[in-house]
Amino acid sequence: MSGEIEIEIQNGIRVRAQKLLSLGEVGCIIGYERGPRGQMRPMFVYDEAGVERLVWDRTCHHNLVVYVRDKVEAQGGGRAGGAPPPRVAIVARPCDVRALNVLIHEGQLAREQVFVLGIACPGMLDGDKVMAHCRRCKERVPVFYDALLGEPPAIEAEDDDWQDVAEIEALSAGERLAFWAQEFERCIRCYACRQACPGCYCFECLAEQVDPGWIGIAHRVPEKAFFHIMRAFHLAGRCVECHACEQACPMHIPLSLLNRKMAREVQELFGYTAGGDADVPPPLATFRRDEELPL
Amino acid sequence: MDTDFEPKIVGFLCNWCSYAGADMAGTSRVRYPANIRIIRVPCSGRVDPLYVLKAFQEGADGVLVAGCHPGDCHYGDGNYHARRRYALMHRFLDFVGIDAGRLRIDWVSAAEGNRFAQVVAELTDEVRRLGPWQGLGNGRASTAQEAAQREVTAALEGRDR
Amino acid sequence: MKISSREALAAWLDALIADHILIAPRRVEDDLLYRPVRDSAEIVFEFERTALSPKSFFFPETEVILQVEKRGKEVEMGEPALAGEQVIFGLRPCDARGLEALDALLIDRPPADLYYARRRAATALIGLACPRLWDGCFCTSLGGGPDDAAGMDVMLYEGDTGYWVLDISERGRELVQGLEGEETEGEPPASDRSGERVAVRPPEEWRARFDDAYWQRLAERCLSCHACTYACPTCRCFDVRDETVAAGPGHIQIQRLRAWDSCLSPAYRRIAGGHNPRPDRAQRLRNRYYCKFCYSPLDFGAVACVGCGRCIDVCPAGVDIVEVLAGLAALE
Amino acid sequence: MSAQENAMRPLLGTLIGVTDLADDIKLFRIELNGERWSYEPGQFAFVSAFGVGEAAFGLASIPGRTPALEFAINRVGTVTAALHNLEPGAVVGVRGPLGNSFPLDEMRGKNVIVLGGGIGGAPLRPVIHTILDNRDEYGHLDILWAARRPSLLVFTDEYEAWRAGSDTDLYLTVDEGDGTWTGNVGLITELLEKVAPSPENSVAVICGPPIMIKFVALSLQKLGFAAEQMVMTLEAKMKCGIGRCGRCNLGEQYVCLDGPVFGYDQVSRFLESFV
Repeated sequence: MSGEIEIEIQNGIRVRAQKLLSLGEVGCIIGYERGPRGQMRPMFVYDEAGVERLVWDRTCHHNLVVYVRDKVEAQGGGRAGGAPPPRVAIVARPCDVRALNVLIHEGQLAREQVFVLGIACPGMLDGDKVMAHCRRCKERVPVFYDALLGEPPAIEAEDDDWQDVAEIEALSAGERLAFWAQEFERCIRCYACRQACPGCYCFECLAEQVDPGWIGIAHRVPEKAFFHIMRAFHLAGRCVECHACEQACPMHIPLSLLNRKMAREVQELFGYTAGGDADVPPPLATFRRDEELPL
Repeated sequence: MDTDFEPKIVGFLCNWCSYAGADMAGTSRVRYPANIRIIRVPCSGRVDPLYVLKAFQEGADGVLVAGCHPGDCHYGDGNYHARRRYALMHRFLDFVGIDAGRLRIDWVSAAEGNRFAQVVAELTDEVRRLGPWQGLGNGRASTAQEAAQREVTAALEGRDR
Repeated sequence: MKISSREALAAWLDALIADHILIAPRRVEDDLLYRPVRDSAEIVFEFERTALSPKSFFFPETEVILQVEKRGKEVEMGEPALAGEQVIFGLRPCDARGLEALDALLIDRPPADLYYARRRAATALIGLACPRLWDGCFCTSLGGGPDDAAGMDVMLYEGDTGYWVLDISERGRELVQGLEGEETEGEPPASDRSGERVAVRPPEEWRARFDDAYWQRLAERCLSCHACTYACPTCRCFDVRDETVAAGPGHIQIQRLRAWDSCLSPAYRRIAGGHNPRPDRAQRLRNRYYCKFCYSPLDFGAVACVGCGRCIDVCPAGVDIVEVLAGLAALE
Repeated sequence: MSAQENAMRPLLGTLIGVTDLADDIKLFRIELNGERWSYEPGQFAFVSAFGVGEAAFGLASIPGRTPALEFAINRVGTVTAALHNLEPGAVVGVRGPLGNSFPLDEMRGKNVIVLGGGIGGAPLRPVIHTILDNRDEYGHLDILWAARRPSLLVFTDEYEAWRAGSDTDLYLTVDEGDGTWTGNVGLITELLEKVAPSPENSVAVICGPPIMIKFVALSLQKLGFAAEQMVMTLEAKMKCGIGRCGRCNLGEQYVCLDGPVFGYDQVSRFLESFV
């Protein structure tokens, strides 16, 4: 059954892409292709001849939103006077679209610059299992799209018992410190997590800032821990839980656990979920005078 | 517990209220633990969580962030932002192993010299109880190889005995 | 030559641990990595390739290159001592060739890099032949091979009846004296050399293609992370900075650190003041390939890629070096 | 261990003098404690501010004239800021001399046009002085000296001595004048085209920001200078100075090993622009 859905979505992408390119509605389609070793990878189509290479299945893990700003920029950015803003099309799952919302809210992108080929998402696969965060996902259809590919699947979302977060919370502070030290020890400071994250778009990351030098150049556990903690904090209320960081990590560090903890606290303290609406400011960009917050 | 342990506390105090509160404590001869190292900042809203983390990175055993009471911010709403930020940061730092007791967010006005002394005393006591902070990375100021090597050496020494 | 059983090999390795730092493929959570081991039972004998190259045992991701202590105007400087003799077990032929590429740059061209050179001198290499090329391997395209013993002190080939032990260097001969085995005639089993092959173009052709739009296209999906450069057995770019370890009145203790850096990083070439001669992702990715396939042959006479395939494994965006080389070769 | 055994180990030196050269630019005079080394105009060295790091600077002193090594340092980054905060008497590290030097021997008998932009003038100072000290051995000397603003002109206290050299002309220009500036205003390329030195038996020596080098070279070509008549010293981010850290490569060449002095014929062969 899964295969049929995938083919339907893939065909939908191709049909739409073909039309968009032939009508000149977008300058570029950001989608997926099958790499030389069979793995799915990001791909950029500029002409109708390339449309046939567009594919989709439930292992297309990359959050392509990370490429959007560059491609819009390459089409001439928003700068061309009077001309309609350049547009790119992007294949996007519900979580990816929420990342677009984050960028739109932050003024990095205008809604009309993207044509969203939204996926009615059946959940992503790791091997032959649906990934845990996808099983919990309640959002099968993106919050906005220009075309919807596939039928909204009737999938009952699993209840989120936050078991993974609770397991860590059940440890003592010392044990938690040791747990993360062990995980971050494997980190090679390659920044793949940051680079794969649509929310990490700073011109200069504090990890590379020299003056002031917040982190230092060493690849040691304290520096690596500092980086990951700060990154999670910078994503507070902004992380859409697409898991692109964890997918990108060559050392298989459970990075999304950090983001999930943050997401839960954001939900609990501020009743907010990231990327739901581009007009609603994220919790750390706003406040309520009368709120009672545990400090 | 290490009875000689004197915690190092870094205090980020807002210029308008809490720093003045500390001043008030001083001029009114209210005693408070000398463990705190004060950094004056314009506003509690200026205290980037980066500063707090950096303080822990550089060896602080505890951190205090203090500003004007909600409603009294010199700049209008800086402390409201700080309140949100640290409500979240507090829980998150605890999750990565920085015991919640090591970080305190509080409001101290310019008139509250006694309260300032009390906040510092409570935090110092709590941190003293928690013991020295091991540092991010659980004291593993090493590369993966160095750490693995140390483990191996320790294990081998154990085996010889 | 002798043939040793797995048990004999394990006993020998356990004995080596007494006076060496033994480094071998070990499982660390989900990854297979070269790591120090305390017991041969931790060693993984059957594997394809480790996630990262063993270069960090010669050129660590971070090392103290100078310790400086300043008291008033008195300054004392020194280099930290070396940890001890190392043995790496289970080195693949490609990784030994990777060390040769690093040797060319860090030892053979004077002045030799003290830190690398002394670790290299203090390390014995025990190779383990690959029975065949794994997915993503292309060593045979670069003059290597799955059973190539070049650069090893000892080379092991797994056969039906045990491991064939070939001692290559004097150091290797001494090492294997303690290894029990049965003397035998004949040749160790040859590995299957079939598999991926790709044409590697000579430097002149690379030069001619420098401005080709190919590089722009290729770099589109590159995320500009450092994964390929850190997994690579021959990448060696580094950064240097001082860190203060302790300070008091009139007294300061400093470490000068050297740490891995990557030419793919936007900050890599950016100078104080902001100017960046290599601001585009495509320029940086291109530099990585040119460094290996064009500049290294021109400077050292050999390509600085050994075909280990790790960069393919770790790339989060699916950039594939074999495809890159094939694509270049196919350009008109 | 000695600096001979470890190329990453600096020698210790003492800061014996710091003088202001221009806005945020100071001249540092450093004497090595004990060991001495000789160097040629154009070479560079790393100076360490212990606790922050080291950075590479062209040697601005005139070999043989003073035992001190001189560096003109602009406060732009962490190392330069730390150096700017030092007082005379401070201990610093010096690692060098590194790189190649200006072909002063080959330049003998020729007219020399020295083109310096901003702090880029620093490594050219020993070239000017070597020519002035051996005036008979070289032809006409034109010095074209530029800065963005008058307050950024370096070595102003030496201009008189330069002008006094026989068969020597000094031309100054600034991109932007100020209330007191009565001299030439305009880019160094405009000045160059005005002065219009003849390429006949001449060699041009250039140092400045990359963008200036690029356009000066174009102007010189317009005046008829061939590639081999242009010599330039380039700057790049460096961490080792010995061809290891990888940062300063321009194609297969390294600014630190194959330079910093390059002929324009070499530069134009680079696979990558240095701008």
